[in-house]
Amino acid sequence: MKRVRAEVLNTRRHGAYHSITIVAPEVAERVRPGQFLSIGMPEGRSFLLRRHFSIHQASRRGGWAGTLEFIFDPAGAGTSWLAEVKSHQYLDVIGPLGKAFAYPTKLNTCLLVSEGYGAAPIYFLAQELRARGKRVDMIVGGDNADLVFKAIEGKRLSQTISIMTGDGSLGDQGNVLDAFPGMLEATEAQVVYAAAKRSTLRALADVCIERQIPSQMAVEELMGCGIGLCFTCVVPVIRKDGSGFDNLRACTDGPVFNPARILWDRWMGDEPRLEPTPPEGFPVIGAWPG
Amino acid sequence: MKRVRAEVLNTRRHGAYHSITIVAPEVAERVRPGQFLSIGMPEGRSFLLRRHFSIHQASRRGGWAGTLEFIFDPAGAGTSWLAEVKSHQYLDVIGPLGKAFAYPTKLNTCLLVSEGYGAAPIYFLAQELRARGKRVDMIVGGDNADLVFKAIEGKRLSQTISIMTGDGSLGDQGNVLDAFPGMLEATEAQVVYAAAKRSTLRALADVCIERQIPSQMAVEELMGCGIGLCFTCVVPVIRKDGSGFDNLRACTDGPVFNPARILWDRWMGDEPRLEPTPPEGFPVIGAWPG
Amino acid sequence: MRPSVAVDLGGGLTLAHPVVAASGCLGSGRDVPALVDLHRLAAVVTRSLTRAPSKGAPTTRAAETASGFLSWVGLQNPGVEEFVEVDLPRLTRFGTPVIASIAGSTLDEYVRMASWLHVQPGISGLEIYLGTPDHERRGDPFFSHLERIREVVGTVSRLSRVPVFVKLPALLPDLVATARACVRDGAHGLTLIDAVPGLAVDAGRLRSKLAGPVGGLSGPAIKPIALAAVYRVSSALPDVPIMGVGGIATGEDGVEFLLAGATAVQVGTAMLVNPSAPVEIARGILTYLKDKGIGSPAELRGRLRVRGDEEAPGRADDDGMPGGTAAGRTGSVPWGSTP
Amino acid sequence: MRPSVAVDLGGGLTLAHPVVAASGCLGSGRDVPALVDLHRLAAVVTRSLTRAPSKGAPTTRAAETASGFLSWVGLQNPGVEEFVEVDLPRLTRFGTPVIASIAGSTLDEYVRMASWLHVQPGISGLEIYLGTPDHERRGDPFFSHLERIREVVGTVSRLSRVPVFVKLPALLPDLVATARACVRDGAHGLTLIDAVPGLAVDAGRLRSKLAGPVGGLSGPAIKPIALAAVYRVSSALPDVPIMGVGGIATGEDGVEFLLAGATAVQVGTAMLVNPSAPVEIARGILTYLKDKGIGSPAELRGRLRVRGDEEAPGRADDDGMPGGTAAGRTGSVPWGSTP
Ligand SMILES: Cc1cc2nc3c(=O)[nH]c(=O)nc-3n(C[C@H](O)[C@H](O)[C@H](O)COP(=O)(O)OP(=O)(O)OC[C@H]3O[C@@H](n4cnc5c(N)ncnc54)[C@H](O)[C@@H]3O)c2cc1C
Ligand SMILES: Cc1cc2nc3c(=O)[nH]c(=O)nc-3n(C[C@H](O)[C@H](O)[C@H](O)COP(=O)(O)OP(=O)(O)OC[C@H]3O[C@@H](n4cnc5c(N)ncnc54)[C@H](O)[C@@H]3O)c2cc1C
Ligand SMILES: Cc1cc2nc3c(=O)[nH]c(=O)nc-3n(C[C@H](O)[C@H](O)[C@H](O)COP(=O)(O)O)c2cc1C
Ligand SMILES: Cc1cc2nc3c(=O)[nH]c(=O)nc-3n(C[C@H](O)[C@H](O)[C@H](O)COP(=O)(O)O)c2cc1C
Ligand code: FES
Ligand code: FES
Repeated sequence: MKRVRAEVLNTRRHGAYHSITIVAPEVAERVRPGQFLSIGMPEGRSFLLRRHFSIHQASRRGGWAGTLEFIFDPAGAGTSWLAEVKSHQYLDVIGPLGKAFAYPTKLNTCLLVSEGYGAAPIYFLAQELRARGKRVDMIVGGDNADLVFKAIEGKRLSQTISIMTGDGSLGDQGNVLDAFPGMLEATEAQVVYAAAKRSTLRALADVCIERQIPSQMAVEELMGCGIGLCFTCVVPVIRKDGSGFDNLRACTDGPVFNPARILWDRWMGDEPRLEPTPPEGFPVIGAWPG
Repeated sequence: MKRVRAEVLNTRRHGAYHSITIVAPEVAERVRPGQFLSIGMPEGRSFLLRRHFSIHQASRRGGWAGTLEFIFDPAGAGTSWLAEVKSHQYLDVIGPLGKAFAYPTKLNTCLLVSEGYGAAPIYFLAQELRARGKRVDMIVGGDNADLVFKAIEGKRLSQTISIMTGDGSLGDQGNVLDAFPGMLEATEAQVVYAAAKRSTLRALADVCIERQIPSQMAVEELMGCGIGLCFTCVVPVIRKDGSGFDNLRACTDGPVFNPARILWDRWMGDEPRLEPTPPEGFPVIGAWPG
Repeated sequence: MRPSVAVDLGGGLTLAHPVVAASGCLGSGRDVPALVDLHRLAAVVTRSLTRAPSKGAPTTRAAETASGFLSWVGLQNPGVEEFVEVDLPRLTRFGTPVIASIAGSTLDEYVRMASWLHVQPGISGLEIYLGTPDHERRGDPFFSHLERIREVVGTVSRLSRVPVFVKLPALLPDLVATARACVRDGAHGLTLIDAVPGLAVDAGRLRSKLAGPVGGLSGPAIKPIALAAVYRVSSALPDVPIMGVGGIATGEDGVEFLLAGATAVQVGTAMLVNPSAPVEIARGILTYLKDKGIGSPAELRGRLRVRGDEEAPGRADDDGMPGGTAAGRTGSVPWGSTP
Repeated sequence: MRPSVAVDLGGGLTLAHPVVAASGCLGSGRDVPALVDLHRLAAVVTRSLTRAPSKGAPTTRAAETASGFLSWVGLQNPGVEEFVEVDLPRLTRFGTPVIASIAGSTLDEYVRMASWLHVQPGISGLEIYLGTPDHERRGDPFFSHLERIREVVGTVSRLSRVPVFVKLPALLPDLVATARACVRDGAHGLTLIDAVPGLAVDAGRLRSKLAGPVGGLSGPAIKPIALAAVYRVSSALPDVPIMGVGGIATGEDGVEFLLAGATAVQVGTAMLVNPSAPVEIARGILTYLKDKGIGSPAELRGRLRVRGDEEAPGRADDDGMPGGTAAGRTGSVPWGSTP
């Protein structure tokens, strides 16, 4: 974890998404997919907290060596400010942060599921998995074609791909969940990776747990600091020995978790959909295959 | 008093000062020297309050008809933001605000004293006085040459001018007070107008009162609203009948006051220099000559 | 405004919409600038009136703080008599209900002012300001002694033919108990909250930015504090009309207060910065109601959902570890009891 | 840091400079990231420790507000024993004085924790957190009953061989009286202020943004409130060490608190946003002292000049108009008595 004043090399648009590429060799050299960056907000604003973004690309070699790319969809105050940032401006960047996706050693067929900007870390992961000789298939979703991040890149990175849009403006109409069981079967996936909104992750997790398919998912929780200081970003995670749970910090112990160990009902207590807490015998797939 | 979304026509630099010219015909048509504008700050900032600036120019005719110019020296949060404003941006403007300088009807020789950005309303006043056939002489001051606003303009507008800088980098070394008694005598001024910092105004007022020279001075006080709502901008002003004083709002009853009626000690109670309150018989020059 | 944004504050006080001008932020009443669309406000609260004219605080009276405004005007006002003579007729011309805020320095002053005001045509309500020094209690503000609050509120409420609102500060740890006592003693409703005591320092000059050591903090900075106060009191007193105030600047802010339990909202600082804020807020609330298909502001009241309502936060922590719930059981909520 | 920025908190607690990490904002102690330059902090206050481990509040635990941060962590901590075993040794490695914050739910818990902690090598002070629900008083927070504050403070202070600081919230109207009682009962110093109760509403989803109805508001928004609390207490108790906390993010902020009467300052939220904030603040204070030719932070303490000190604000209004001074006489200062 380093903190740097990083120059913006480049800003681009991809559909609804803005992409920013920064020069941060100290950070780039150690980055792995699933890790994220923390960006400081400017002074004099009414919004104080740093904003957090998954790393989409890290170039360690070649002309772009030492650069990092992240993407976002300008929604609130912080991302709207970021959308105005221009090349050659400097950003206050901390990274790399968090635990990355783990690569399987023995298992070989990987199904990667992403929704919206979740594609950012997932495409990075796809590259790394392929570099390790794994088979990668993908489901990529978004509310509409504009919100499907770089579909062509997705196609390039995967053996087979299923693109889902809420309005059917690209690929099939529906969400990534609709495509999930079919793709699981079609690809005979041995491992599932996902980055999507919480309710989607949970539904994916249910399927994975039922079918006993090991999976890793990158979660989001509001982060007061992103570096482990404030304990606001916690996720309730069942202990490996099953003796209870701990509220683990998504910023340091996550954002990638084994979804079988997340106490989803407890964590999602603040979501509109409220269900009874799980029975004691909640299935825990302990050891990660790899 | 109108509120308009005014387009920025032009931004310029004059030494340390930034100048912004806006298109606001509804406001420009009624403006008189001494009046000011209120500029809204952008959203999402930690500074909320509108900022206030004297009107430097109002063009009612010709190619620039309907435009207004104000100047400032970027110091705090709001003026630093304003310094970044570009042509074609829009500003939230309320104006014209406050009471203007009154023009003398019978008296003819006017000495105008300004310090720093105080020159903005004073040059505007000089134009209007000359248009009414008055003789205008000036003392213009600043800490250094950069902080003397458009010295050439000052020279053009006045019969004689004394330029004073703290470091002697332009005109004579010293402040406007040093030049004041001499210029009063040299010009045989019948009326004094001034816009300067509070302590300077007070010292000028002392001389004017002692010599019984009628004067008008534009004061500054922190303004919560600028439009008469909050009563934070008050100045203690002796009643015309001498029966006591009232805390008058600088934004609606000022910013131009007859300094002989200001209870300076009371008003400046928050200044480092603290003096006993004035005796009961504090001289009040009641009627304004004009 | 569509009739559906009307709110009923009870006691005969029906407002065209829920957005009221807060006390102290509308000039003197006699010269409200046209930029503030007086006839489109739901109601106005006057600056707090004292029995005799008051010149208020020395200057400097204000400072800007992070997302806040710190001010000490010291209740400059023309006094209740001149107000009735000069300001009130001009205010009532607009047909907007006027709520008179009264600030006494003795019980007797409150009584005299209330008696004088409540019968004036055009006065639709009274708001009791309790921040003035109580000359019968060594200058402590009235709100610092519950029995004094009760004397003032009880006496004024008994005599008034218009509804009486009591304005309370957030910094009472027994806020709910105080609110309950006010209502028991006859107050019709509550206004929550007054500006919060604050100090701004000019480090360069080694002095307080204001002429005194303290001012009242207002604006967006205090919105969460005001919301918490409204929520606490309205949860305990769901039938009592509450005007929420503190940092409201947008329609969404207004909705937040209604959800937290306010019947109507007041706008102060935002109006200083944007004189048409109240009208914009009212419009924003209307848009929200339309979008959500909710029939009236009253239906928003107290509809705030809180995770703790469904699942006691305490239980979330209770996994059998001894003492692990010390903080969790009632959630380490940093406020006083709500008897 | 030059030796001249050192401050003496008394009780043997001398700090290299006046900037301390506030409670709850430094992770768990066992894994403070290197970005926070631990060995360059003057001291650290631990997260508030409970007797047994606590899992804290459910999520969502935080929300952003205007210039503020609203959070409800619910005192997640490993419990005092695991803290001593695991966290403390790693914290003390840096040579930085450690002040342990304790949060009991009974008097007995405070006593046990204090007894256990005050003798641990590396513990230089205790800070009593009073926001936990008092299980012997129906779950009211300890600070809501003066006699409970006194019991806890008195007992802990008597047994502790390290200086004891009491952390008080700003929302006590009798803040000065409470502070005085704490000191009379043996507290060495005070920490002012705790986060201020606040609520954030998600209007779109009609719910509280946090998992509970209330969180603690921190950050620049509350700075004026914290400054006022420090000023009031230090004016009444000029000899008592005070650690000021609330919204401090820059060296200038730090100077403001010292001028208002703090002996040292604590930094919470600013550190979350800028992990080197404490070091930058210390450096800023040093620069200020150099620029002003002031010898030490202690010389700033209480040097705040206020117009009211020189000329009573009341008199400024007294021009013979009857009652005109009602508000002016004690300046309508919106706070409680300072007995
Ligand atoms: C590990 C991690 C990786 C992320 N990666 C990406 C990414 O690659 N691209 C992207 O667009 N977004 C990503 N997000 C979400 C991103 O942090 C939010 O979109 C962003 O903070 C919103 O800021 P705002 O100013 O637009 O919203 P505001 O509404 O102004 O935010 C207010 C507060 O809420 C927080 N917040 C708002 N939305 C979210 C969210 N979805 N998750 C967490 N906190 C939130 C903000 O950080 C801020 O503290 C990621 C979040 C996390 C935790
Ligand atoms: C009637 C009037 C006319 C003015 N004309 C001019 C002008 O022509 N050119 C110019 O540069 N300045 C002028 N000023 C001063 C100008 O308003 C301040 O320079 C400006 O508000 C400072 O804003 P800031 O964001 O830079 O400072 P900050 O320090 O961020 O301001 C903080 C707060 O203090 C107020 N404030 C700061 N300095 C002053 C000041 N000197 N007077 C009043 N309020 C202040 C601000 O308005 C704001 O509310 C005028 C002020 C008044 C009242
Ligand atoms: C300049 C100013 C003057 C005020 N004067 C009064 C007053 O006379 N009486 C009163 O009850 N409240 C007064 N207040 C407090 C407001 O009515 C309101 O409670 C507070 O400002 C919080 O709301 P806001 O954030 O919308 O401003 C005043 C506030 C300001 C900013
Ligand atoms: C995330 C977070 C956790 C906190 N936890 C504690 C705590 O455990 N004990 C405590 O006394 N104060 C706690 N506080 C309050 C701070 O110590 C401090 O009093 C408050 O945040 C104001 O300071 P600031 O504005 O610098 O953050 C916490 C604050 C934050 C933001
Ligand atoms: S965001 Fe602060 S601990 Fe994770
Ligand atoms: S600035 Fe608000 S009344 Fe003058």
